[in-house]
Amino acid sequence: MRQIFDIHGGIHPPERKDMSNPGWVRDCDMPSKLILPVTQHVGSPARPVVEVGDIVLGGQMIAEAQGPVSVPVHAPSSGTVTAIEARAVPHASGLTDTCIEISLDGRDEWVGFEGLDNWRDETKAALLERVRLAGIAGLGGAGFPTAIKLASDRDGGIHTLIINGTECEPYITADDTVMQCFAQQIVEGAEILSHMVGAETVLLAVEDNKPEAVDAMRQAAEALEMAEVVTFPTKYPSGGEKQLIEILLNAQVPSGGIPADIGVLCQNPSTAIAVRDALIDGKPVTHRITTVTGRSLKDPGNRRVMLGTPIKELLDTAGFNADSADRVIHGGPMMGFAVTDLDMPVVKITNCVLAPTRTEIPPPQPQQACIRCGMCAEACPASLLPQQLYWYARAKDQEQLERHNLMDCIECGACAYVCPSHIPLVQYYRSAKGSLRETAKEKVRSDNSRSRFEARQERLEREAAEREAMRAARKAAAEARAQAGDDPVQAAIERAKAKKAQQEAEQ
Amino acid sequence: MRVIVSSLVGASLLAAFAAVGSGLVSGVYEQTKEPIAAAARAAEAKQLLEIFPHESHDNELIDDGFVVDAEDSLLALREPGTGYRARRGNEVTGIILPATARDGYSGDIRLLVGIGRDGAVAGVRVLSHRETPGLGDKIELKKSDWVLSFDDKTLGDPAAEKWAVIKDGGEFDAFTGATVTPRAVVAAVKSAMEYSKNNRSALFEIREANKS
Amino acid sequence: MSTPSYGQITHNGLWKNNPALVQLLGLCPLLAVTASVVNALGLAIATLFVLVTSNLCVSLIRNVVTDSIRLPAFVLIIAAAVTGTELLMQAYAYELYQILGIFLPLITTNCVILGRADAFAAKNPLMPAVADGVMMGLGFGLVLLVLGAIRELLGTGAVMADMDLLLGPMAKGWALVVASDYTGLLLAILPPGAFIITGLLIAAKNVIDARIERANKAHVEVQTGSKRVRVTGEIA
Amino acid sequence: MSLMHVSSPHVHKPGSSVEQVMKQVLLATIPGVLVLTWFFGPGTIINIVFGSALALAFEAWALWLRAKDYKMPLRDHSVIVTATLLCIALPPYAPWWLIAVGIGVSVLLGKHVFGGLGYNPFNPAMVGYVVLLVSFPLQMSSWTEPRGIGEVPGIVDAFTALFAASSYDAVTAATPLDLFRQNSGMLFDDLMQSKAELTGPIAGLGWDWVNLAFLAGGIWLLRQRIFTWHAPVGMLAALTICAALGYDDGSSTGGGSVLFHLFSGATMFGAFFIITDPVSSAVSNKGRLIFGAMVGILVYLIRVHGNYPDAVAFGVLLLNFAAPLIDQYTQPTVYGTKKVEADE
Amino acid sequence: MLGDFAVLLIAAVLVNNFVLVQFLGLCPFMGVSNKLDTAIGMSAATTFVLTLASVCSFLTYRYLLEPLDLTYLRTLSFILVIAVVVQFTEMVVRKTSPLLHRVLGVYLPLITTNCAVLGVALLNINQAHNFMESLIYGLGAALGFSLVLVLFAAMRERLVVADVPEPFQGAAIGMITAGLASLAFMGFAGLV
Amino acid sequence: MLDVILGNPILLALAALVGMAIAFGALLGFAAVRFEVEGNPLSDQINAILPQTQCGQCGYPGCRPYAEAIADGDSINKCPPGGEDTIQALANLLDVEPEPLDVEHGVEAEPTVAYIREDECIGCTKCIQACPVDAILGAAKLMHTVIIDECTGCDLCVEPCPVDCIDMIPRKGGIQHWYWPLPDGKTRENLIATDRSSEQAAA
Ligand SMILES: Cc1cc2nc3c(=O)[nH]c(=O)nc-3n(C[C@H](O)[C@H](O)[C@H](O)COP(=O)(O)O)c2cc1C
Ligand SMILES: Cc1cc2nc3c(=O)[nH]c(=O)nc-3n(C[C@H](O)[C@H](O)[C@H](O)COP(=O)(O)O)c2cc1C
Ligand SMILES: Cc1cc2nc3c(=O)[nH]c(=O)nc-3n(C[C@H](O)[C@H](O)[C@H](O)COP(=O)(O)O)c2cc1C
Ligand SMILES: Cc1cc2nc3c(=O)[nH]c(=O)nc-3n(C[C@H](O)[C@H](O)[C@H](O)CO)c2cc1C
Ligand code: SF4
Ligand code: SF4
Ligand code: SF4
Ligand code: SF4
Ligand code: FES
Repeated sequence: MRQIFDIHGGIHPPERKDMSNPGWVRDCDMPSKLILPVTQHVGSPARPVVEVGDIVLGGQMIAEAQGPVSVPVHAPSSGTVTAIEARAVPHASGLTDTCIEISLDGRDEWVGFEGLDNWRDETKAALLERVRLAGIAGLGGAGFPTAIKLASDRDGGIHTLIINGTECEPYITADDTVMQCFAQQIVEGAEILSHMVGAETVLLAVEDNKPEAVDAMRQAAEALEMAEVVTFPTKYPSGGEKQLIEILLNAQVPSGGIPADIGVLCQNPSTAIAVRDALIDGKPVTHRITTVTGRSLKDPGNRRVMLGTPIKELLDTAGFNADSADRVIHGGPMMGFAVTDLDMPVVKITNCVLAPTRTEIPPPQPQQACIRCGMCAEACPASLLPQQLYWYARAKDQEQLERHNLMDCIECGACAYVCPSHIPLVQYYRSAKGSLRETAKEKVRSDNSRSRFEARQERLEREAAEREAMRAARKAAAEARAQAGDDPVQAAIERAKAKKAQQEAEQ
Repeated sequence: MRVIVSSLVGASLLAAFAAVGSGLVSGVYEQTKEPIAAAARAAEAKQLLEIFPHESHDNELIDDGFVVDAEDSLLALREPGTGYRARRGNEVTGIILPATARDGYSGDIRLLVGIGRDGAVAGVRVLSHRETPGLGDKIELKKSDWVLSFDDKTLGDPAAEKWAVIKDGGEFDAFTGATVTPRAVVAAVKSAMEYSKNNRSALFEIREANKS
Repeated sequence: MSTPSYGQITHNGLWKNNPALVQLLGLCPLLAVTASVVNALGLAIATLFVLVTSNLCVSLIRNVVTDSIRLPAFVLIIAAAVTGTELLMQAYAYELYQILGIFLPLITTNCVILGRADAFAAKNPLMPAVADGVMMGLGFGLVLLVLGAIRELLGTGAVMADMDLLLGPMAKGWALVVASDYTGLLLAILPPGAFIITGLLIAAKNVIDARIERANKAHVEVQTGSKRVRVTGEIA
Repeated sequence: MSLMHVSSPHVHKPGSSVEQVMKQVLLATIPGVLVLTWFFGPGTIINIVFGSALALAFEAWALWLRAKDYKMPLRDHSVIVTATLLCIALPPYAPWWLIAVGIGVSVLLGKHVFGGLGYNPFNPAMVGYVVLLVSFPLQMSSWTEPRGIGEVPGIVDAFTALFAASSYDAVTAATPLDLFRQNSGMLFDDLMQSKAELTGPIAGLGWDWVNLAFLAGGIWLLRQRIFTWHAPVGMLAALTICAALGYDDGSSTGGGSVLFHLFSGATMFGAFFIITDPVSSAVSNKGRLIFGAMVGILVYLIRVHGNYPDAVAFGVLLLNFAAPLIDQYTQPTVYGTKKVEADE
Repeated sequence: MLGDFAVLLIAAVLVNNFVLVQFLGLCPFMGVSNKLDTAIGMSAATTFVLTLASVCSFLTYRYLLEPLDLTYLRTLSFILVIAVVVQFTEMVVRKTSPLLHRVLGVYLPLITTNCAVLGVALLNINQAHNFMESLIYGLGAALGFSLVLVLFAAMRERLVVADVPEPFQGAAIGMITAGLASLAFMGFAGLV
Repeated sequence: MLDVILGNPILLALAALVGMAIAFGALLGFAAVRFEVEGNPLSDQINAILPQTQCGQCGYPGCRPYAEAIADGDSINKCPPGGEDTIQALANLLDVEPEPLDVEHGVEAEPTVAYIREDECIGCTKCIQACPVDAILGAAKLMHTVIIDECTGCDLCVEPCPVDCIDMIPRKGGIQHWYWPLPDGKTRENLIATDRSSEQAAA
């Protein structure tokens, strides 16, 4: 058995995972239309390559990656593009963003895929290109383009690949289900991933509250020698990659760094499957397994959903009772965001749609003053001082926020969970982080403006000086001509040159 | 060059102000010299005069001081102090002794103890103390007339064992909740009385020559 | 800087820019000697006198001093005035002189005085400078007295005890016993009380100011953006 | 259906509220209060009841003045904790006005001028206590004799003491710390034998039991995770070390024994109920350790060398004043920053 | 000997703290305590000036005024010495550390009118300190000032976010906080 | 001479103080020259805080002149593009009380960038001359374009344009720039429990 380690803080919220019956997947009914945002990942938006009226097939690329940190979008089924416009997208802001709407024809016709028979023979660059073209962005929740992650090579390379099957958030059982149903594919994916980054160890990390998933993974892992299934006690947020790394390896990702800095790569089981499908079958990401749960639903469970399916249709297939709910959460109850528009679609990062009843997850209690009890600090997995961060966020004291390592907050919400004063701490941190980032951006901008302004001032002065010199030269030339000497023009030019040189020297 | 000019200008201007300022001040000083001296003497004599009022003597108490050295454990002085004599004609009618009570609640309590020729207390005053305001500070005449309770007491009346606060079986009052301070003062006055008794001849029978 | 009117000077000194409550200058004597009215009055008079004298002198010489010796020169003037006052008080109110202790010579460093010398007298003609001195002195003195009265009352249950120290025997009976059987709130006359009561006074002033402001909330139209200049000059 | 736009997390720990925390603190004082009642009679309980009522009234008034909602803050019980802790520290049978002034100062000057719950930099109960101590030293040092239930004043006496003008003089006696402070020239052991008040099993009649009871309540709070061990352990350890270093086999000028310091006066009460006030102490665990230790050192110094018989209140206020600076320099090592430092 | 100095130092820093117990140097204490960094700068400047002034004025008194019997001119000459020391310091700081200079702003010249400086000079005379004692006393006074200034500044940074009632915001709450700190310092009474 | 001085207390006092004064005056006069400083490096630090929009709303031709004015004691509340945040930062740097923005210089607004409607542009180059940071590309008679990343949003180019083809459009917006606002206690969800008035407002 591998030794495991403990992390600071952490909490034990009620799990409520049985509700969605892990281990069983059903296909979601085909919706009448799909709404596909061009940004379903971290990075720059993809650029639509179809136009309204175009007919598309399943698996066809409808938006291409734009810039290095970006991934393409593919149509999950066949139909007609009926709109390319701003729609509500799954994002904490509740704002709209460009989406491609496809009215499905119900025939579900697909383009042909071409898999790799022997991916071991390909170069790493070719494999990465395939991962990129398949539109894979982390399916664990963050949505970071996987190709970039696989490509980032730090000194020393990657020695350990972690497949993050922790799933520490309450309610969600998508990864649990994936691990029970597709353990073999996960291990295949892990093998590919470890081959791509050159890892020697593959750790399949599962929390000890998923015994079936552990069994399934153990069995599948026998096929891969360097793979090992590791279990560890249930505690939120063990699934955060930094925390998981500490639990498994007793090492910490340096502040501001990424796991690759210490030779670790962390991927979600679904991401591993997506990579496997992209290489072996040549299939892009068009569907995902999503937990649909909460007491407002008659029939909760895990569904295989087409990306772009409006959340409302997904909920309706599960028997949604809108009257008993006053919020619907995209993601889990700890880190997910509240949905403000049920028309927003399921996207690559949608691992869960949670529709609790009002009594199940009551509305937030009124916020009271912080009594500095320190319970938040006891719960914080990053060993931060949440109460100080809160204090300085209110004071907008950026210096102190940086000094107190605000940027190392992983927004897990453990602090807000335990806070007896019901303070929405995480919102304070998100806001403060946003303004910190903005300040940094503005700083770059204003430094740039300053140098351009000063360059321009200098140029204007120089031009003025030159004009002045020219005028003086003309005048001198005229005078010289009046005096009528030999070759007065030449003399005047000499004088003007001398003067100009002098003026420049003075500057 | 600039340095020199600047320095010279600075120096001369400042000097001018200093001259005017100090000139004015020393003018005032010369004018007030005498009133100040008088006022200072009067202030110093005031407490002594409270113990021995003008009527009781014909000398200037403040000019009739003598040195009491710190050796004697009865007075418990930390450093040599000054005592005073009141006299009428050639007779010493009373003395004022400095005394210190070292076991007050916080820090030393410095006292003046006036003793008449008849051996009775003529008056006790507190010069300085650091007792708690509101508790021990009632030994100040300003706050309470407790110190007057020593007046006319002698070493025999009350008897030696009665020179104590009531709580300890004596006959002096203590303040509610603050026994320590009066206890210390009573003991110090008693010791001063004893000192006076022990040195009676030296204190009361002094020839003109030893004066001052 | 244009010379303000006498009305402005008065309003400034007594209320709007009160040295003690608003500028927070001269705090040390303000807190140290206000345990009783008599101390406060003694210091108030001394400060007023010094303030007027120094403003007068500084205004007189304001065009003579060079920058490098400005401060020492002003300070010298003030110190001379203070020493004079000190000597006079020593001669004619000796006991009070003893009570005020080092806070009498410390008037020299009362920031109000140097502050006014530097900020006002050095920039204004004689009469306004003197007026400023009087008003600032009064404003400061008033706060001293109020603070002294409050502290004495809370601490001892009486006000104006021992006025004879300053005003001679005729003031002996002036003490006003408000509550005779009163267990003094000693805090008021101890250092912490000085701070706290001053804080409460400032808060009280803020409350009054807020009331006044609400009462005459005359709306002044300001034109937004009216002071913009062109950065890039004339466009050809 | 209206959809809420709120930030995560969406769930909250069941039953975790300020009210709950404060209730537990109140519960934890019960053993101590019972022992106090056993030895001194019902004075303390009456103080607490009277004080809490006043405190609620003051709090409501302050909130009303500040145009705040007064229902919620009144329900959070924090002001009752303040009142209870202050009243435990007051001598039993204190006159009503003493309690009123103390509570008024605590709630208004200690808490509401700074903005109320959570904003006060100084411990309100201790502000009230110290203001009373310097203003009314007489009333504040009038502790009754610890006699044991049956011999102590009854309820009627207690009410008389509260509202009749005279304080309960007849039975007042110096506390062990008073006697210790005034010890003039007695060997420590002799001192401990000299007076009835001092002949308890450890540190004076009654007082050791009082301290043990507060210790028990404190340990329960610790187990309830209301606070961490750092501040109390810091204080007790520092006090122990100081007392051990200062103990010279009980000479007349020495500092008194370790047990004497640990179990007399307000040591345990202070260590578990006062310096643990979350609002006014340091925030990090390291900071709280330092906070506690400094209080311990100050308590020892002031008890042995200072003017006041007990010093928990002063020690706490002094460290309250220092807490923000302590916070500046005692941040815990954040995840991911340790390695980096080691590299540099 | 060394013990005496230690006692003098502790007395000056804690028991008779210049600011909170003796009421000296309050203006900069209230004025320059909004930010910890500034307070630290001010502390350094004051410590330097105070110690130097304490010693210089002692020398002036002992070797100039006393021999000439001009002790009544002490205020005048001390303030002159102090003003010059401060002014000189100011010029040097302006040249060497512009930020410190701007940050201390009006306060460097105001150190002249910081009564702690003249106060320490006068108290040295009142308490008949010798040269070493003057030095220690000046240093102690300055350290006491710096200690409470820095603590107070850290606390005021915290008070910025507190929900202080409107009329109390700013100077009033500062005064009250200082009052409570002064209350706490009463605990040191009698320590030495 | 010496006798006379020593004999007369007033003269003695005069002499002593004048002596001191001369010495000190000389020292200060010397120092005034020796430690003279030119310029004020502080203005660099102030300039670093100003937003560099170079719009002139402060009443100075550009940010640096205003920075210099602040270093010389001008008030810190005259820069509308910087808004409250800049005022706060300046107040922190200079350790003064922050004041509200002086509306006579303008009001704080969303940052914008210039956008030239290219089909209307006649290529007169006036906007190029007006732009303080050379953010407009183009030559005479050719259509001009704004380099969005360089444009500070000062709007100085808008007025000179003879055909009004320049629009100022918001620079931020959309989900790329969005972040959570601070909980403000105004919405029911973020109600601050202790605020009576806001609860009534919400009810
Ligand atoms: C702004 C940003 C930049 C990142 N840059 C890299 C990178 O250069 N290389 C890499 O492998 N991962 C990078 N990541 C991905 C992180 O290492 C991490 O895997 C991802 O954020 C998902 O983790 P989480 O869900 O725990 O946040 C980046 C993530 C973010 C948000
Ligand atoms: C608090 C927290 C909890 C997380 N829990 C999980 C989890 O249970 N499973 C998971 O795959 N990713 C989880 N993540 C995301 C991981 O940190 C990381 O982004 C992910 O494993 C990277 O894999 P991917 O790029 O394949 O999505 C969590 C992140 C945070 C901040
Ligand atoms: C803060 C404080 C200050 C005290 N100050 C004094 C004091 O100055 N003088 C004094 O005699 N007792 C003082 N006491 C009281 C003593 O500690 C002790 O209680 C008292 O002397 C016992 O006297 P009793 O027998 O009159 O009750 C003070 C007590 C406290 C708590
Ligand atoms: C463990 C604990 C200890 C407390 N101790 C005190 C205390 O010593 N004094 C006090 O006034 N309030 C105390 N409180 C209550 C509360 O924190 C106090 O009312 C706030 O300081 C008021 O803002 C305590 C609360 C807790 C949870
Ligand atoms: S848990 Fe809440 S109340 Fe406690 S310290 Fe943290 S933020 Fe403050
Ligand atoms: S949200 Fe941030 S501060 Fe809160 S517990 Fe998680 S990491 Fe710590
Ligand atoms: S108003 Fe405009 S020019 Fe002036 S400082 Fe601000 S951005 Fe710069
Ligand atoms: S393009 Fe226009 S708005 Fe943008 S910086 Fe240039 S002049 Fe200003
Ligand atoms: S009056 Fe003392 S520093 Fe201003």
